[in-house]
Amino acid sequence: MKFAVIVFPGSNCDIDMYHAIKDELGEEVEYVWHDTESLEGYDGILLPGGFSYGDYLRCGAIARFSNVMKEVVKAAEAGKPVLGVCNGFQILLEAGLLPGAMKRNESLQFICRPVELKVVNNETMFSNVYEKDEVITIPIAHGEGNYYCDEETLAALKKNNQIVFTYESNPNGSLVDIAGIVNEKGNVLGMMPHPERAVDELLGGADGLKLFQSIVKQWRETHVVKA
Amino acid sequence: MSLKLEPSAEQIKQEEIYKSMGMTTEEFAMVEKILGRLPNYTELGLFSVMWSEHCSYKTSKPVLKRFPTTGERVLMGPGEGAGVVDIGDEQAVVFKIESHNHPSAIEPYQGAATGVGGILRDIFSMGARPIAMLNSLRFGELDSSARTQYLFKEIVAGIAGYGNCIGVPTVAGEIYFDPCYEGNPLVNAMCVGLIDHKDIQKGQAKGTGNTVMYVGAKTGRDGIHGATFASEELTEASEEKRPAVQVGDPFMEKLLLEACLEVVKSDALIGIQDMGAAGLISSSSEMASKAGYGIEMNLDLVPQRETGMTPYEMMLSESQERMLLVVQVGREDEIKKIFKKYDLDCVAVGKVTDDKMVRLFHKGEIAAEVPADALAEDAPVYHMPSEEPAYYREFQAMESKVPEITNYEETLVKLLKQPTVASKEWVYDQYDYMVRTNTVVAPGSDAGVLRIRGTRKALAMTTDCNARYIYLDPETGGKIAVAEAARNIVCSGAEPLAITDCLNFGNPQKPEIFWQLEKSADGMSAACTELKTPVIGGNVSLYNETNGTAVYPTPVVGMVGLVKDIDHITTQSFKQAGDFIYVLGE
Amino acid sequence: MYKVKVYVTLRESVLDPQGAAVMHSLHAMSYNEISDVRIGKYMELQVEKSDRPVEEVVKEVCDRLLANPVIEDYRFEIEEAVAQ
Amino acid sequence: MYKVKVYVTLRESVLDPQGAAVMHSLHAMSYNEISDVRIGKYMELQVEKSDRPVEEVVKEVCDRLLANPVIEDYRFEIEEAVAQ
Ligand SMILES: Nc1ncnc2c1ncn2[C@@H]1O[C@H](COP(=O)(O)OP(=O)(O)O)[C@@H](O)[C@H]1O
Repeated sequence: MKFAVIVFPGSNCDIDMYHAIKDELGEEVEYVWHDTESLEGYDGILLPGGFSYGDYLRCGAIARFSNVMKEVVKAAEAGKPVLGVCNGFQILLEAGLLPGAMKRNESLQFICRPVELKVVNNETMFSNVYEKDEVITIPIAHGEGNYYCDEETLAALKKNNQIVFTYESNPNGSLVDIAGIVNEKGNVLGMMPHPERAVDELLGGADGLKLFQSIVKQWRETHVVKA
Repeated sequence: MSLKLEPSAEQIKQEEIYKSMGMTTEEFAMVEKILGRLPNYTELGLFSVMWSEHCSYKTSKPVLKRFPTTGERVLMGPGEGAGVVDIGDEQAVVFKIESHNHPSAIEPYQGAATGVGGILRDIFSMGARPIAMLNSLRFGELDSSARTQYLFKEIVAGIAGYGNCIGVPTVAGEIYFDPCYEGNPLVNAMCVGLIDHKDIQKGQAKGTGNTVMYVGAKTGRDGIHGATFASEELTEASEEKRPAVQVGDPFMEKLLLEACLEVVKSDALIGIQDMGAAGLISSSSEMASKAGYGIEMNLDLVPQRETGMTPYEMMLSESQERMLLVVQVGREDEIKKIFKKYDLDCVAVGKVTDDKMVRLFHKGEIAAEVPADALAEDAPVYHMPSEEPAYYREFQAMESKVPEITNYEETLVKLLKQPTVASKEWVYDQYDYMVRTNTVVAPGSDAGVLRIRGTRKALAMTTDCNARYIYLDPETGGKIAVAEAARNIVCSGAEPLAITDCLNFGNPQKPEIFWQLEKSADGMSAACTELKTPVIGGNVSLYNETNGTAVYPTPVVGMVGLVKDIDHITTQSFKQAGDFIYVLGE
Repeated sequence: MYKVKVYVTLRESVLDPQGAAVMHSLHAMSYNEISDVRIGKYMELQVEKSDRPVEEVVKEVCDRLLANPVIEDYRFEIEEAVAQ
Repeated sequence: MYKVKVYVTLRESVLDPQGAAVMHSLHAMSYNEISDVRIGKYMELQVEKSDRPVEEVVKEVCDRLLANPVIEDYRFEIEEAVAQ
């Protein structure tokens, strides 16, 4: 499987994402600069964390107008897996690929620490290797991860089982403890915690690896002709 | 034109305008002698900043000479942007610590943020990729005033804001609270970078005819030092226009960082230097002087954020996120192409000359013409008188007394409640200490430890300084500071390599203060010699006083150590019940 | 040329963590007469004359970039300015 | 009760990285008629009547908390509002 890590000016978790895929997951991966016109040839699209365009105005607001975002939208429509982590999640929200918006953390402070998440939906292409309700530890590092949407949207998220990860202990004020959601089709996931930072025991844990393995598993099942 | 409002050379001399720029009559006479004529207003400005303590180390030079600065592994000692130490496999570690005390006292968020930005540029202008940040902070007692709490909160937020955005993990540091820092907090930031030997850059302007290029943010009127400009004489309401505080743009710096690290791979690049304190003039004159050449610049070409800037303002501006490059003539386009990818300004503003002069053109006229060495090298050096303070003699004469403890538990709880001793989680939770996924030991242990990807090696790093010890006995305290850092490194499983230091002291013109400075440097030197950890760079911040009272002498030590194998990394916590506990030492 | 002032505020139904924090500090400072604080953005744009009506341009820019309709409202004022 | 609108802007020569980034992006989106963007804060306060004149309270609050005089300027407007 071949992944693209989209690099926006100001992305800073691009390297982490790249190495998680290449070194720990063992799949193919390439960096793709924000002005690229085509994402053909990539099977999975990864939007890494960081501060695209300094997070000026609103997080992700400027990045979503990059050239490459038109291609990301196309890839999402074509059903390819699209994962946005942290700033990547914020960009997906601004681009309208996922519903809702981010507000500043309730504490108004940036928070960096490992947190516990519950896998509330293990039937997505991003979570199928986890157990249902499994509690995993993945680090967060953000100043604006306070997820918000209106009641109607929330009802829809619940009804379609779009909430994938919730915080065990809410760090930022996020609505109903939401840490990660998918789109209705289930192929676009946005999450504030950083699975790519949790792929190596040396750095404190590897609970994030299963997320990437889930993507690969699903892809193999649909794309690789069984012998 | 505001230029016309600048005082004439004669006026400067007669009305002693140089004094308002912090220059003495003797120093002014030296300038007159060097030039063989009176300096104009711009030239006076150049001398006044380049000969300021901050740029010239005119009072601290004799003290810094005492430090051991060489060693088997030292590839580059003090003098360049940062020191460089060999760590094997053709790799090296680059690090330096720097103060941003005064800006942080005025505008804590931006002061701290631009402190982080400045030290980062020192590291990547060497060609190194910054891999970690550390900081050492001092405040008044936390419960003493709302102002102290505000400073604490904002300074931490400023460090976090800049470091997190640019994506360099902040992995260690220290914080002390003491009444002596009430009016004058200390903000020292350290950056550690990693480099391959072949990429090490120097800030030099070599080769007649080569092109001088300006890259990064546009120049504005920010940071032209309050003490070094006579604003009222310039234009009315100019005060309004010249905030002494710079605002940092970490996004711009992230682009500059990535672009510079691409540029250093090009053999078209001859020299590169950060425009830090005293901006364009310090970078240009130092690059020329170091290489034994001169530099000519046309200031009309300098990218400007504001209109009507004078040569004086452009040369002294401390706008952030800028670099000066020297590039092989004819190959400018290769360099421009790299900066264009990041949407950064990259403009040829001048060329290297062979006459060792810094010559500035503005609107078709020569605005300044000064020997580069005179600015960068020939500042007067002062040997300050030094005197043992009375307080020290008193302390020495005192019986040492062991405090009586009746209830151990209560005393322990009390101690743990001291903000200086208590957990600093509230602080480091705001720092992204994991970004770039190399942080093996996060804040909360003895030293931060980062693995070096693709090798079995890791680097351990710490900042330490117990200023109360140094106040009580500067020489012993200086030794203790280095030894504490070394213990933190060793306890992490690393071998200490070298140190960088930031000497935060009061007014050196007071003999007692100068004595503290000398003695603590002696103590640090002795410990560094013994531990084979040379001083490869550092920074001096003097005049840390409020209402005539100095802060404790606070020579912060930043140390880096090498872990040969990641299997050797050790952390502070107890691992399992039943393990033996040993106490080492006396 | 026009000088355009744009005000972006959080929608009324959206809790404003920043406003809440500021109000909290104000009460801690004993400004008890202040009973509500909402924090938004104030932007000043300089817009040159072009073939499109300035209102149209500004509205489009607000809808597309300057405000996020999911949580924010905006309004703007346009003043004709003298070019310098 | 009063409704108070406070506008906080960066002082003229202070660098505005946000404004610069937004302008850059607007140009990338081909809004070339927009020649300058400065971004500040807009706050709405609700102030109850008290024994001190509202102007005095608001000015004090701006000086002490809402604006940072080292890099920012502010102005405000006071409207009498009907309590709901
Ligand atoms: N300003 C800071 N920035 C980052 N980490 C810090 C800072 N201050 C303290 N720490 C971290 O907190 C931990 C405890 O610090 P401290 O209370 O000073 O204890 P000690 O000096 O005994 O290690 C250390 O790991 C240190 O690196």
